[in-house]
Amino acid sequence: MSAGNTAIPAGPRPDRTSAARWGLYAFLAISALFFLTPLYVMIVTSLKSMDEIRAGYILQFPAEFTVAAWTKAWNSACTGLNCNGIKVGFFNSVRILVPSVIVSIAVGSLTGYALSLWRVRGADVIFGALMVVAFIPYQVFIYPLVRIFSMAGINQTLFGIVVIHTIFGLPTMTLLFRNYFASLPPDLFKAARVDGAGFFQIFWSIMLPMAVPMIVVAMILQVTGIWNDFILGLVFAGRENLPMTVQLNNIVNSTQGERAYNVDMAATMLTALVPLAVYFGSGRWFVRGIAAGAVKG
Amino acid sequence: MIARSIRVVVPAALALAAGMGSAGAQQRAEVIHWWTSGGESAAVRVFAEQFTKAGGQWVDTAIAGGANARTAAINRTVGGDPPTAMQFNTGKQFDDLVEANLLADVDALARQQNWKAILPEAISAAVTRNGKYFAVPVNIHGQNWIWYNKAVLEKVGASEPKNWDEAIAILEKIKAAGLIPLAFSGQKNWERDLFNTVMLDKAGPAVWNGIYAQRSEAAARSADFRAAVDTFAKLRSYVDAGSPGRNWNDATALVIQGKAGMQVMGDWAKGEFAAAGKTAGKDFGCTLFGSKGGGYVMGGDVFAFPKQKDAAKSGAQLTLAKVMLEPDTQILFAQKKGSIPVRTDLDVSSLDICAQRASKMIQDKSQQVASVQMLAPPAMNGAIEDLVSQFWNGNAMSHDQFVDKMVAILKGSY
Amino acid sequence: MFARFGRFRSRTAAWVALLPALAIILVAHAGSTGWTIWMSFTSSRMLPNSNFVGLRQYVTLFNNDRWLVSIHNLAIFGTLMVVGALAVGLLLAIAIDQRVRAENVLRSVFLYPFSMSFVVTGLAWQWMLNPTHGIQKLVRGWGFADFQFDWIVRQDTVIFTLVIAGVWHAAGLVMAIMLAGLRGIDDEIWKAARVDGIPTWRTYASIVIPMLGASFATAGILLSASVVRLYDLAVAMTNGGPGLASEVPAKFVMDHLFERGNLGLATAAATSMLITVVSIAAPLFYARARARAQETRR
Amino acid sequence: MNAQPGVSLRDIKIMFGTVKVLEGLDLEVAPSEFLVLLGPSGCGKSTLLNAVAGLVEVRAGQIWIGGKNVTWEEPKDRGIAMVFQSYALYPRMTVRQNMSFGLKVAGTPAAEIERRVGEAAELLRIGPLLDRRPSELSGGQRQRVAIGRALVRKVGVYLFDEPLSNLDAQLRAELRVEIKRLHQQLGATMIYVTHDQIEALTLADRIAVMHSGVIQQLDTPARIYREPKNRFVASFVGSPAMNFIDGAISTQASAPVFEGGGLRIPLAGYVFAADVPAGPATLGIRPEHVTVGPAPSAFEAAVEIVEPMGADSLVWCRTPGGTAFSLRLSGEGGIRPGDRMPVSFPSAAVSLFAKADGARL
Repeated sequence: MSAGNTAIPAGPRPDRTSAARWGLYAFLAISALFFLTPLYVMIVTSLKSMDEIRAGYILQFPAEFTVAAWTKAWNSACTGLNCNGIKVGFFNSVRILVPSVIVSIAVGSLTGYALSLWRVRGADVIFGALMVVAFIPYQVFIYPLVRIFSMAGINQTLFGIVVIHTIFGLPTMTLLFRNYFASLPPDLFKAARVDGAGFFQIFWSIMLPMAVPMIVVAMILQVTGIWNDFILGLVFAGRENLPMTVQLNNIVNSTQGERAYNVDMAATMLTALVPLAVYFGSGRWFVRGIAAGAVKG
Repeated sequence: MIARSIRVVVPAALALAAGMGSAGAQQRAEVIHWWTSGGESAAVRVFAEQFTKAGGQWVDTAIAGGANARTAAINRTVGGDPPTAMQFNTGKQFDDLVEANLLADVDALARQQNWKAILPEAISAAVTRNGKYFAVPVNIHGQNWIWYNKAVLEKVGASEPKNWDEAIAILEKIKAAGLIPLAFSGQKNWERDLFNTVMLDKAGPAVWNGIYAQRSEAAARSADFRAAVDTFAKLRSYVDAGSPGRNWNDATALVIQGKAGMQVMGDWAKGEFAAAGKTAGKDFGCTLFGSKGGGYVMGGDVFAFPKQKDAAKSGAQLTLAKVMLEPDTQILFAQKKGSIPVRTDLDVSSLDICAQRASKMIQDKSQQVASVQMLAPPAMNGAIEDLVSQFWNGNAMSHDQFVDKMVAILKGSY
Repeated sequence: MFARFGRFRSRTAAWVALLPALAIILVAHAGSTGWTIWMSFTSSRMLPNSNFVGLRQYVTLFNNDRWLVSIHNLAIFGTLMVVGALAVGLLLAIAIDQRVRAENVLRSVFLYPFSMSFVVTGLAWQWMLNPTHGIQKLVRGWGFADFQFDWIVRQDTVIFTLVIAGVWHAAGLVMAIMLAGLRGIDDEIWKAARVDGIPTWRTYASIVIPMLGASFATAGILLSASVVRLYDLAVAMTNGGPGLASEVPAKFVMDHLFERGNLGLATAAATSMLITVVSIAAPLFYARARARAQETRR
Repeated sequence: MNAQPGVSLRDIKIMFGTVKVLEGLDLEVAPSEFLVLLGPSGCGKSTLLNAVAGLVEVRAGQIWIGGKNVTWEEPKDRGIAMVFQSYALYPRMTVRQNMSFGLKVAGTPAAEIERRVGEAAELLRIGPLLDRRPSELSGGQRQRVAIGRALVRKVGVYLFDEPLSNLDAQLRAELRVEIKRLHQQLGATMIYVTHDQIEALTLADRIAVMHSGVIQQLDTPARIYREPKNRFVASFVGSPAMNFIDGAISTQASAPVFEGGGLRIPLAGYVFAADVPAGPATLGIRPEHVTVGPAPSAFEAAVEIVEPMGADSLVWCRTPGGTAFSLRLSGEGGIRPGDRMPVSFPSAAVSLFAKADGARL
């Protein structure tokens, strides 16, 4: 958010205060309203008491502010026997997130690099297979993967969940990096070959430093995806490593128990803080990174 | 795990709260269940505390949503790292695990405690496979309760209805008074429960068992079943526009606030009334319809025990099963959960009047009705759920078509 | 490595680097897919078995009302949501590209929904759209007593509410992709258009938007993938209802896989989805790969 | 590395997918030679250069450098260095890092790298730029750095892939001289790809003119210019371009005569490659070879356009038959459109091509 008010670059199209300009701002304002309303509903609900929520005025401003729901969600909401709120899973989520993001981006970028710049035989087939996978509901993979993982002895481990996120991140990550590397001037790659750099040297010294904007995009996508994941963490991470979303689900999704919507909403907002921070903090990088490659090829 | 087991023994209660820590000598049981809300947590705490008293150590793995919890538990069992105990709904959900030889039986304990005598017959059957007990039932939830706001009924000059015909007359009056007659949560499972509630009253246990247990075409084509369909269709005009997709507890809130007259829901709805400070018999009433005999649809929960490599864990499983069925545990648990004890031989005077009424009912064998989860596999129940939902929402399907489609499901490979 | 076969040695390194990806594709992706297809020919229920039943699951599947309705719903949802998200995203990108104030804030506002999971934003949407306490109630409270906005509870309109929430979720991403494409367009194009006296909207419509082909392709692929996998949104907002009016194929697969313990039927449904995707995607990919090959020769 | 290596391409075949780019191509580059591959875009010259570098695989044939078969060697093992049209500087590295990257990869000691980079920087006068990033350099500076990066490799063969095409005219001329100077100083073998015939003529020891994947003519610049082997070479080399007049050769008279464009040009001074062929032919003559002034074979040309070019002027005229041609006049000459003047095509300076296949007669 630091860049919220930076100066607008002087461009070729000067500011015209005209009807069109007003229309433009009106359009943007209405759109912003549309996009923010659900967030508003969630925040407002989290600040109300349950009685007020039951009264049913969803869009109304709270008559009486209370942050009780937030403290309860973080500290003391019960999920089963544990009444420590969702903070319990926070560090588990971090422990899953960091290696998963790093490994999945590493494998994805390396694969994209090998498929784009090195004309390996069958590159199109490999890439096509990955793209098809991107369309399969990943839930159907869960059962066979459980069997494969338990045969490999990595079921219910931190390592296992990192591998899982790498598996499911591979199509998108490969797509991003392949398109990016393919859009670079081919002479650069040739020059490095003539300079005698090998496969990994070119990757590490030339390509990866150039791909920083793309890495940022990949990071944003993976951080959100992995942080928000629930079912994979639940099935593969193991009891000791259950991510924060499992606690969130425990709070918001009980079938027969009573529901405290204010706590639900607060818990959701708390869980979403990490991806939200990533988005608000790096929105500019995101567009720049996409501009750097995802829209080419 | 190994590092964990050499940890120093910590005071059990503390270990309990933290959900970790262990000791070799202690019986350690990891239990996967889906009781995560406030009331449910309080109930499961009863089990944990009783187990601790018995010298065990409860390791809690709570995962909200039955399907989520079962997915995790089954995948862990298949993957070779089973929990000590896992929750199922009383019924057929663990059939495949028994067939795959992944569950340990508790037959010895059952004989010793004479489960056959103390459990209702349907419940006993629901946990028995191939003549052996494979799970311990822990509670009974009535699925076909009718809850009503006493003040609303008084206002329209009505008293507690005895069957659906009376109820519909009252609903009509409430409608005339400008209130929502039937508080409804339009999600598939509640739509099915509403239909079942109507069907039990209109068609009786014979058709009920005919449909769900025997898959009988004759039952589906019977006049009684047809009457149930007709009555069910009538109820469409007593729900409000906001009902589709609504959560059940929001529907209960309408009854609590006096915005709606009545609701059909399982006995877990009591938790919502209690949370709002309402008392059964004073602020709200509860009743059951069973014009043709059977009146109480018994659902509930069981715990099953995956086979263990470690003998110590098998010991913990036995202790757990024993503790869960002990009279004290049963009563305490039912109080918190809103259910009734699974044993028929207990003093239930400490429970609320609705629970007392239910407990009295299941003393009479003819009033016991097995829930559809006990009678039919999940796939068939699911298909019926889809059908009922399709029928309930919109008038596109004729009553004849509904019957035909029901027959097709019964004959199908679900 | 074998000069005779015309391969450079350095290409071995490329294959080494591809090993993790190949292992994932062969073991995880292909293995699981193969298993899924095999399961669809068995009578598996909650746990897999090898009891071959031929096409029985497919017969059941294509006689199942809910599956047929799901496909129909997905077609409507997919078309509207892809078109809607592309249109809204493009409009937002164009609007933001006019050197507006607070660009960074606006961009984040449009992008944030993508960072949140539907598990609870779905609930917020459900509330807002619910006629008895959402927008309809609000507007009626302002004095418009006849205002109607009850799409979410009506079978014939509920799918549009999923589209609205879907567009809300994805339009920001489309905007980012489109904005990137717009920023990549040569300034001289704009100069030329201005010199020629072409109005701004016309320049966009006739010159700039046709140049955003790659942006449309990227956004289109991402959106289509999320359409086919649509699950969370339907569960959180409507749970498939009212009736079957917002059921979708991925939810059919999920429900039968877990809740209903019907592995055979679930995998038959998943296999049908897979075949559909492949039969649509394969010709496209082939055409693209060929076009690319033509391009690279010089 | 005293004796410079030669480069030998034998029966090269290159395909892209199913598309044939080159086939059966042979080319010998002598040690220390400066060979230019000249041709329009798409003729396969860059592909050929990439094949020499090892950046494109050959489907058949052999590549020898310095007496060694390098057909399947890695680029780095071929003893070559290369300069690219787009400079191909590594954007995240400084100039110094760019120049030393290849040596570092090869494990050259730091002191040696330092020395070579310094040398090259001095040679190319880019010393002050060493710590800048490529994005901070002008186009000319970037290309100097790219050349510097090739120089530090100290190899026997340098490959240039249209290195000056992205530069403006003045810088191009400046760097052209620079490259020529480098060739003289280093004495290395150089292969240079361009579509600019001025570069080719000024730099090359020999030029290989390529068209559609085939070498049309391989010769010294002078001979290429004067005795183009076919109509394509004639038209592609030379600026302003050669004039062409369609007609026929008649052998009925005592000496052969070209008739076309309303002209009769006796070919007494023309050296035919073989027997004098009668029949349809094209006559080519370069503008500077057209003579102005009374002569036996002179004809009257009508002036249409005058293009002053500083030192001389290009005058566009028409033959009596109406065929347009240009001629070069030194000075301004005071010629105006509409003037008429006697002009002749000296037969010793013309080229004749067969109408059918464009081959030189």
